[in-house]
Amino acid sequence: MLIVLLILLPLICAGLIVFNPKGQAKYIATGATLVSVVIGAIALIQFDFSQAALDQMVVKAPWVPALGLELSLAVDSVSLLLIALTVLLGPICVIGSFTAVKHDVKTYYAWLLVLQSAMIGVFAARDLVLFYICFEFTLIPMYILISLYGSANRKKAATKFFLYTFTGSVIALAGFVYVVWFHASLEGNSWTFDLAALGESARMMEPAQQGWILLALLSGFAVKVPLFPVHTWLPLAHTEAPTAGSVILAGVLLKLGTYGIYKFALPYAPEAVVEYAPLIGVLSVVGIVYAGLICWVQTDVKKLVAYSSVSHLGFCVLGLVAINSVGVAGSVMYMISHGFSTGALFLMIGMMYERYHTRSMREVGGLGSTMPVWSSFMVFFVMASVGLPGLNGFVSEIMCLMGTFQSYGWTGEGGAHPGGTLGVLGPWFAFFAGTGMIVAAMYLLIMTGKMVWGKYREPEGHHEHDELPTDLNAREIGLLIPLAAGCLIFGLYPKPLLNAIEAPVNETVAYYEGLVPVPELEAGMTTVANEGDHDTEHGEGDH
Amino acid sequence: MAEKLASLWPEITLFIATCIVMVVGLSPSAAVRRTCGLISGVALAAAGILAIGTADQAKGLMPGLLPYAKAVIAFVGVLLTMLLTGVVDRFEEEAIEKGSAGFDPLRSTRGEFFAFFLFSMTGLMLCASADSLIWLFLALELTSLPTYVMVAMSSPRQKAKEAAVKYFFLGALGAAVFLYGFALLYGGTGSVHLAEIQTAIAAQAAEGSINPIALTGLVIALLGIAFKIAAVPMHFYAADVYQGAASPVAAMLAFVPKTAGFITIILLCAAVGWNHGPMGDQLPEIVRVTLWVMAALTMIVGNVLAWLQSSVKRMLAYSSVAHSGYMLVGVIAGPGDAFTSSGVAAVLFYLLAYGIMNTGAFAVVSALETRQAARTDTGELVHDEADDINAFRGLCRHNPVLGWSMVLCALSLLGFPLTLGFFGKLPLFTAGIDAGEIPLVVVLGINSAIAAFYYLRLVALPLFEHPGDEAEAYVESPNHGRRVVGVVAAGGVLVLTVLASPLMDAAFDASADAPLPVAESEPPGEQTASLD
Amino acid sequence: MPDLVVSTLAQADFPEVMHAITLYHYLLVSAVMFCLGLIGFVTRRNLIIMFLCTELMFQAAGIALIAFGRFYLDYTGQVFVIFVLTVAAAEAALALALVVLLFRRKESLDGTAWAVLKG
Amino acid sequence: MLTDVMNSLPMLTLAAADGAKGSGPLIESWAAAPGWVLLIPLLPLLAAVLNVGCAIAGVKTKLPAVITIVSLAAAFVLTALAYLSFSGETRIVTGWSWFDLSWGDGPGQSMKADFGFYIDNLSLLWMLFVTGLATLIATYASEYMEHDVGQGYNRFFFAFALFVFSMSCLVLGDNLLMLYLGWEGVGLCSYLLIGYFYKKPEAVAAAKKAFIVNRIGDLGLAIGVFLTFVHFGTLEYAELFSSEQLAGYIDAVKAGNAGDVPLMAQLIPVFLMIGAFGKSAQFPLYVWLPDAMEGPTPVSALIHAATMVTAGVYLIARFYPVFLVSEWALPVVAWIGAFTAFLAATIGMAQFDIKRIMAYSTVSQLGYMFAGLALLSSTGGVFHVLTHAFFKALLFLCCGAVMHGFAGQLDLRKLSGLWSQPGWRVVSVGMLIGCINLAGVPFTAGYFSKDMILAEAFVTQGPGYGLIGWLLLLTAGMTAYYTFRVFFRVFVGPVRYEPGDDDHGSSDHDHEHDQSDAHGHDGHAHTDHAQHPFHPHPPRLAINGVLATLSVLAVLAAGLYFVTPENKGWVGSMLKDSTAAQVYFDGESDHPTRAGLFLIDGDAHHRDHAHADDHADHGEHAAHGSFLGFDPHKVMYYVSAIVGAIGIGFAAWAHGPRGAVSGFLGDRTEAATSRMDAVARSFGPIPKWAEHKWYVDEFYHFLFRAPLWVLSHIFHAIDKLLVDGLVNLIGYVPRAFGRLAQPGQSGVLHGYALSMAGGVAVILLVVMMVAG
Repeated sequence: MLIVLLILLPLICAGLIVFNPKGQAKYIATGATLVSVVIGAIALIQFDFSQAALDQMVVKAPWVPALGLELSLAVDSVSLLLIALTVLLGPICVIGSFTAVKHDVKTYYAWLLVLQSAMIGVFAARDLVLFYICFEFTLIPMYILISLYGSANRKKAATKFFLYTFTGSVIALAGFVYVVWFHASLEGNSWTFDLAALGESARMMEPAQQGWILLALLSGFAVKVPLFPVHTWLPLAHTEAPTAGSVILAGVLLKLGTYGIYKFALPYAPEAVVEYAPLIGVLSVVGIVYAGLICWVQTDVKKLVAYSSVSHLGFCVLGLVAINSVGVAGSVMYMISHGFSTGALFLMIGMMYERYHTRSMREVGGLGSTMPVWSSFMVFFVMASVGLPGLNGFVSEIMCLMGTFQSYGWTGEGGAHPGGTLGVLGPWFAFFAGTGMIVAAMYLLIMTGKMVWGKYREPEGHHEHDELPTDLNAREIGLLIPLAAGCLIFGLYPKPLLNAIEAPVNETVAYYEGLVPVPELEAGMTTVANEGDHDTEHGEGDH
Repeated sequence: MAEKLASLWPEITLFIATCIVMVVGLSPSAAVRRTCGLISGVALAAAGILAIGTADQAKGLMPGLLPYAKAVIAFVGVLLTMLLTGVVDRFEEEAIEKGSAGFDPLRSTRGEFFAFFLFSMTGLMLCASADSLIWLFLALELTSLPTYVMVAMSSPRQKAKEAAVKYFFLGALGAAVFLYGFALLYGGTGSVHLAEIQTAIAAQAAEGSINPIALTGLVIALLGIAFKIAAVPMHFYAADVYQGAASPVAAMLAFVPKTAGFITIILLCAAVGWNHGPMGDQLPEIVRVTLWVMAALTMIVGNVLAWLQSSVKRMLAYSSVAHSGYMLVGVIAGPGDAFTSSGVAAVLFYLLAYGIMNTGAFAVVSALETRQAARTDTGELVHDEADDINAFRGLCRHNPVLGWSMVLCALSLLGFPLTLGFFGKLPLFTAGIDAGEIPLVVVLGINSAIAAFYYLRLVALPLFEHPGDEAEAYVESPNHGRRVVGVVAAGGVLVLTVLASPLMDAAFDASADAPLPVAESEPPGEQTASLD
Repeated sequence: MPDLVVSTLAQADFPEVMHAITLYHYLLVSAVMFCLGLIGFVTRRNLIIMFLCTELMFQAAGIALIAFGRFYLDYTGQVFVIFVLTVAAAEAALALALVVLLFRRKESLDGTAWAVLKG
Repeated sequence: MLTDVMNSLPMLTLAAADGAKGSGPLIESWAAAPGWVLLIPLLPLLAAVLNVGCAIAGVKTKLPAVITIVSLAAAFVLTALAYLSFSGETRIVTGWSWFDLSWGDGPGQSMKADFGFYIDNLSLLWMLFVTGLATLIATYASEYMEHDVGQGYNRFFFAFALFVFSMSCLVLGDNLLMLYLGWEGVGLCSYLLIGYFYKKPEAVAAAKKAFIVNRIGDLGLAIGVFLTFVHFGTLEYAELFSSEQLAGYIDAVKAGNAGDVPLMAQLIPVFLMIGAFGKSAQFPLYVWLPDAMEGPTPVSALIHAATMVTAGVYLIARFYPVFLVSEWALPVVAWIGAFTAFLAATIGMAQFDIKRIMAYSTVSQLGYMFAGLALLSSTGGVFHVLTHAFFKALLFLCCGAVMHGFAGQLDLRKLSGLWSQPGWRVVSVGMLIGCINLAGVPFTAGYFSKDMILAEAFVTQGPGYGLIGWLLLLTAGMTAYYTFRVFFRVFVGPVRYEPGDDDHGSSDHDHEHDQSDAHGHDGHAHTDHAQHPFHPHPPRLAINGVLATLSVLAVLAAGLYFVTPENKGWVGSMLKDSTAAQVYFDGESDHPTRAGLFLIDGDAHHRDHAHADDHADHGEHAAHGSFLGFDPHKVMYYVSAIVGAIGIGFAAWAHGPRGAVSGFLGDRTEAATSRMDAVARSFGPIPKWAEHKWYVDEFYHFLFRAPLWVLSHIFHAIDKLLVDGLVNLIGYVPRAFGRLAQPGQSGVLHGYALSMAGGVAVILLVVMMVAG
């Protein structure tokens, strides 16, 4: 019931906003999102984490029985955590827009709330069509937010965003329907869109079928992630979106893609994932380095962070296709932590933009002296984004990389490689992805160097904002503190999160048992060649 | 005879109303004249109710089809009636009201206009009731012939005449083609009765091969009927005619002949049966290939051409072409033992969805007109319709009702989730995949995406732009029926998603009489051939 | 197409008397008429002649119907033709009305003169 | 007494488990440490948090310094207590569980890393000087940074305290991820502190460079961590060092079957080494350290001289057993270390900025430490870490005092005769003590520690180790030269000075001047105070006190060499129970080069080269190297003293006052300067190249940064044109089709009729062909 409430409350409040005077819109929206946070907290408390892999808080209602559709909502720990992230970002986006949004405020807050409902719906849906509907429906509010409240090039950006992701997901729908049909044909023509039931059937598909399904699903989700080379909509959309839009886009919407891969591609097409993981891995790694290097030459700070999202999400996908517990858990952690750090970066850039009306690092910079509070937070979140240990980025990044490293044909001989897992990526993937850490340090520090450090620069004709002080005000600091606290807490004490997602992740990984081919022992890779006489001695030496 | 009549009460009702309207339209009293639209609407509503009421009397090849099809036709017909009000007589009535002209029964066309409309609707309903090729031919012609006239009289502008010319002559060509196909079909089976054709073809199939003349006739008939549904290769007229005709008439053209065409195609295919082919689960290969090629080309050609248009009516016309392509996928898929696997049911449901959303879109188009009336070269006054897409700029700002109606209808046409369009398209996906037509479903998916490109303009321009000079030149038409239709349609695409299930059940019942394929659920492994 | 007809004829068991002029011949005539109509429709510019060409096509179908009716020894084909003629008459009326209307507008019956709407 | 009380305090968590019994795990068992040990890292963290609070509250006093000093002192006291109460048995204390993910019950099927601390002699040794020096330097900084009170003061001490916390995590961490946490944590603090004067572009660039170069090393470390986990199935030291697998490898190496060790295990040290090279500024990743001198001097002293940069040495010492399983890991370290020592010394000789000279000297000395570790003298290496920490911190702080007093002046050409200036005596004496240590003047701490390494270089057999020894010896001479070059130029001679740019931190790094220019500058130098409003302000109590204390400590450090001589000094006694225990040659081995390594349990087979009478044995070993036919252990005392003396003498000749004997009172002559010029000229362009740091930065720029920069632009262009262009092209395809189909819509009736008829015909034909 809590989940239903979480979905309905923003919708109802969006309706209230429409029918109430303009001035009240932001307060209604604030109230709605804050209450959502409380509900989310209650849901977290009520959730039985000892059964984290099970769907809990199940709500089912008939919907379109003719099609086999159900209004089926439930959460496992991964879904619940992502919902928690969504509701947490809710009030931050709303309150963060108080001074930024000047026109059409009712439309703005109403759609922001609708967007929140849709996102929660995506994570909570346990019916494929319901998932798809929510997944697609996130496009509309985002489309409107970018189109109406973005900057100069907003319409092109919004259209590209909409069409790109819509095109991908229509093909994904075909894949979904194929899975549903396959299930129906297995189960005596009983059509259902129930996720759990579908997964079991889907895994019985032939590898070739799974390959096509994977391709279809990826065309929907990879665009959303976005994975190289289908990422080009993102920098545009991010740059043009209003601050709250960017925060939600980076914080949650991109995660719909990785969540989709985690929730559908991995369990539905395991054999195909094993087969194509190297390819996906290569794309991820190329994306990490490629987007990272592109960040380097950006002068638009928002575009830089946008490209950094492309780079970062590469780690996330890499962890997923590592298909071992560390990698997948790292990836889930990445979904959450990226929401905090990159969301915060976008928020901060928005705060700067409100004051200077430019995003160009050529025009504005050296804010350390005039905006010390802003600068301190900036450095903090940059460090979180760089993956500094002790902050959230590190936990997820190192796990993704470690999962990738582990995911290799490690053959344990004589007790060697107990920490390895079977997989198809391996050290080289980890190494090249790891260079992304260096590149990340490069571009983020260059950004910090220009924005925070150095001599103060302001755009021509700059004058003080009439509502906002030079540095952050209490409202803005209040927005950043929860995010900073999240970064710090998840960085220093990620254990509760890890424990929570352990069971569902292990369940997903369990689908892959026996699927990954055990390679022949390669001379030179695991043991120095020249076995022979020494071998026995070595064996003895081990005891 | 009486038994047969029992199922024809809706048509009879409409026919009687037609006669009444013709007479009433000539009345010197303006108040009485004005009841034409009302009478038509009431008659259509009554016909719809009667259709449901006489459901158990239904006869023919697919008796289940009758009540559903007629009810849908009646419902959309009511919407169309509201749109059509005021198309032909607005200036005439205004002049009479101002006293600048007297009522001249010889020049008044109001009665005829509604009469033609009702004739057409009658023909449409008769299509559904048809049990023989003769009946089918007559019903199709009854549907089409009045629409030719309606196009011509819908607007005093030259382009309406041009549209009428093209529509009429090409329509005659199409009619000749399908008539020739009917003749061959009769020749190949020895009967014009659909039921007997069905038996004959089943017998021929059992003997090994279906008479090639029958198959050729069927293919030619389908190609001829492609004109009615505006499918490739008979789609050329569509854009010109829709653009030339007044929007309410264009709305009607997008629904009425298309429905007639699809009902005919379904009936013909049902007569042939979906139990041929190597697996015994599809149409005879030659028919399937015909429809396949038609479907794929129709979707693609419709969408790519729609993309290029800046005229909303042309865009909607080409999109109507594309929608025919989508529905053909359902026809190819054929019936199934559940709604999800029944392509026929999907088509029938889609017809309803399409009727509502497309009428809604045209309603918004027809509700906008130029602020200043202009004179045509023949001296008649006319408020031109908003045709250029820029007329819709910022519509949500200066006319939220119309603007949002347009946005919702466009989203629904685009097949966006949570609208009726999505629920219409989803069964096409499921049925197509169930029938193993995966390449076609992929084409369908890609085309849905292409469609997004141009429908999105209909969403973006009203929603995000500020009305420029061009848009300022347009105001809402004084005929508020059109606004109502827009709102009803926009509401419908949202509200009916909640009621989708009963409607889908009804559509499934309507398709239930189509001959089921022999082996419905074959082992999945063997279906993979099409995937590999 | 002729192959198909021949094979059909081979299957059919029809009376010896028809050997002289067979169904095949009627169908051939019908097909030729249909094609002539089609060609005429495409090539002629005068609207009235174009309409007449469609009539030709209608009648081609009529011949086929009657031939088949005779072949099956029932009246259905002829009944169908009666209806076709009726409809054709209605269409003719419509066509003439339209032609008159158009002629009034443009003083021309050239079909190609009406080409404003395009794209 | 106090320790007992502390021991009875409630413990936060205890991680106690018995190590597996094997044929020779490195750690037999480990026990829980008392919970208060956690306070050692947490106190600096608390200070950091409080300093943030000060910043928020807008404190405009020296409160942050007080907080930091007190907490650091407390941490030092606790460390000392821990040392005093340490029994020799490895102890672990767990704060809280950090990483915890398991996917099975088997070994290696869980990823566990606690926020836990590992107490053994090695970590205690490190923590003792880290906390001790940090306390002293914080005290120094409280005065040094006073001009920034209320502005950057809070920030400075926040980062300072955070650094000590991070360093504690690095050193004390009980697993590889904690090490990594500390590793990057100190990197962050280093970044923040180098960039302290953030309005200076050089400082910002240097901070960035330090972080990024370190990241390269960090990637190596990360891969080392991954490899360790994959190969050994654990990240925790206790499990790793008690694993039978590792013991087995070492047994195999002992038995001469080094080839049996899996390649993956052999690769672990290689990657760890890369991490160490990054953090400890070894070739090729040393380039960040000289630039890091843009930070405030206390930072240079603490982070970039004494503590952080020794993290790499710690890493290798900690993973010494792991390094032993590879045949070529340690030789590579040795060569890199020696080469870096030499390279940095050459650059150091040619610099004019005294802080830079000290920076290159640090790089050079770190090279010694690496070489020492790699040459199987972990005691020597670690001892040098310890002595170097004191004297280099002292040197830096003295430089800092000069900089502080002369408005940021650091150019040795523009300063002279500080010894004779009032108020600079403490600084001068401190500088002298630092210099003699660094130069390796006999009986100083630096002399003993360097000597151990030098001797071992000639003793240990390995690929080209003899050459390493000579290289290190040569470097020792160069070190003596450049050290005293600074001393003679700045502290003795006539009183002359020229103030720096303006305030602290904006030192003049004018490397573009060549020597003749510099000479001209000297001529213009102000000799009369009256002509110039600038007055140098000598250090006050805090700085002088710290300098004095450090001087004393640097001198006393020599005494450690004589504590427990059987273990080669106190450091040896500390190391023998740790993972960095001394490793020896096995005399009976048939493998002449590097075979027969084995680990001893501590006191069994130790070799003590401090006692010359033991060396008789060594002469018999074929494996034992020699120095020109002498036993290196015996002669190295004399050789290194002589080499040092030559270096100092040359410095005196070239830069010293006339008549050095006359107590530093003489005047530096034109003749001396011209002598130096003549010498420099005789080397051709080499001094110039050395001054430009052998153009390594430019080379890196050319080799890495520029290509990457170009590549980034290319990628950006590709992204815009190709990737996005392709997308747009795909978007254009339907439109192109549309354009293709549009001519069909000509609007002409006949055209439509033809198309329809043709379409019907074509479809019929197609259908007939496909299906018929």
